[in-house]
Amino acid sequence: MSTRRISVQYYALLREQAGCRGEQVETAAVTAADLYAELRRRHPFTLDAGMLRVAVNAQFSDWSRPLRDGDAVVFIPPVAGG
Amino acid sequence: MSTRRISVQYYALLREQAGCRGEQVETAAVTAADLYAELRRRHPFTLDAGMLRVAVNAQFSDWSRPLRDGDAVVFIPPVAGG
Amino acid sequence: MGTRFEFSLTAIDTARWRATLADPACGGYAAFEGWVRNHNEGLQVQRLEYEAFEALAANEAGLILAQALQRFGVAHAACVHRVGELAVGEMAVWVGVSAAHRDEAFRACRFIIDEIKHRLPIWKKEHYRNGDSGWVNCERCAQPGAHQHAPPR
Amino acid sequence: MGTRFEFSLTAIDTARWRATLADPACGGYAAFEGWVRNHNEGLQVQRLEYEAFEALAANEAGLILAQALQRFGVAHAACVHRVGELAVGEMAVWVGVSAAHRDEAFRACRFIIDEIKHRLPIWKKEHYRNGDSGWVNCERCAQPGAHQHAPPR
Repeated sequence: MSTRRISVQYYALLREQAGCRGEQVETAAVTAADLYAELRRRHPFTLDAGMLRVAVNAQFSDWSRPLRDGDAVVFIPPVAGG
Repeated sequence: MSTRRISVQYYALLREQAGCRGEQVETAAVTAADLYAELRRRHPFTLDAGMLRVAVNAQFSDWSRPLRDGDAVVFIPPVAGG
Repeated sequence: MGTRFEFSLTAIDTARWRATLADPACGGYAAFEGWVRNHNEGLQVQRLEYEAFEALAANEAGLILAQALQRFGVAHAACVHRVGELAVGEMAVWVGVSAAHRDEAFRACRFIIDEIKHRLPIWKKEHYRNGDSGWVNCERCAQPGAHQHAPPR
Repeated sequence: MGTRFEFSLTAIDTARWRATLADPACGGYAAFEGWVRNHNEGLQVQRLEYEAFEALAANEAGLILAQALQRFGVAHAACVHRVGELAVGEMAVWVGVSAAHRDEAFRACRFIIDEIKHRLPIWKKEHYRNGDSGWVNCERCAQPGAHQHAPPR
């Protein structure tokens, strides 16, 4: 099974629950949705994917978009600016 | 015919057309409407009463309210604050 | 909870006025400033003069601000209006409102400036680049056919 | 015509930001400030932290400001948002808009702050007087039955 190297950054509650600001992961996950499911097995994330948005390479993205080697992924908890 | 002593103040266009900031008038005018009609015979006021509002003793007033001796009257051209 | 209105003969110090609205229970602050534009109804404006019947205007402004507090439930509202000579770019009027939430702050601020413009006995004489001048809403607008803007005849 | 967005780690200098919107063709200026309130959903707030995914937030803010110019025909629009630690009473966000007339200035200003709050990846952690803390919209609001506000488990 082919894998890809993805950089993941964490913010806010996800950062606290991951215990780090980001990590490089070697993953077989095809989509961002797969990747979040995989990361939840390693980190105690309380937020369901349905509550998050996802950004790939600093652009909002679809959860089902195929990930490519070298992509930068950010999972976005409910926002509260302003 | 009884007369009353009224103090009139002029602002903006009416001040320029009257040539003064105000005057004391001894008048037989019963209402503010009568008074403006009388003053128009002495000053080249271009504004019809229908374009003005009137204040008596620093309160917006009715044109038909009877004037009393000592009242302070201001005729109010169309406003343009802000 | 409070309201305040003043006329000013000099430039409006917005920082000082804003400070009068500070309140740790407020999460939203909305402000409006009216600036002297360089044009109006197709004419080039050079400067203008504001004149007010101050006693009546201050009473009326007090009513407007109190109405804003009551109607929109905002905490504080204030307004200051210039009188005298103003150059293009200068601030003619400032309105500020603070409230628990932004929705009521915006709505109250808009209400106040609309009512101020509509109800206060304040007059504006525009001086144009072509040398003419005129009292806004008296000379040109009152005679839509004529659109005269010469000095009073 | 222009737009500008920035994050700031220090107190927002509104006079400097307002100056970037000055324009002799503009007669109306509307501004909004979000202040840190001492209470939220029944809890006493002591201070808070803002954290942002700055690259994406700045892109998205640029789109929002450009949309405001196009949709409302305003001349200039700007926004600055604090990140880091803020105390009660501090300004968390500032939005300013200048336009020929007040109607479009108000509407654009309201549009911008609504979209900023809705679309920008910025997060707020509230620290309460009772010692608890929580990420707004993540911990308490996501669990309306539980209304938990303990530190992350």
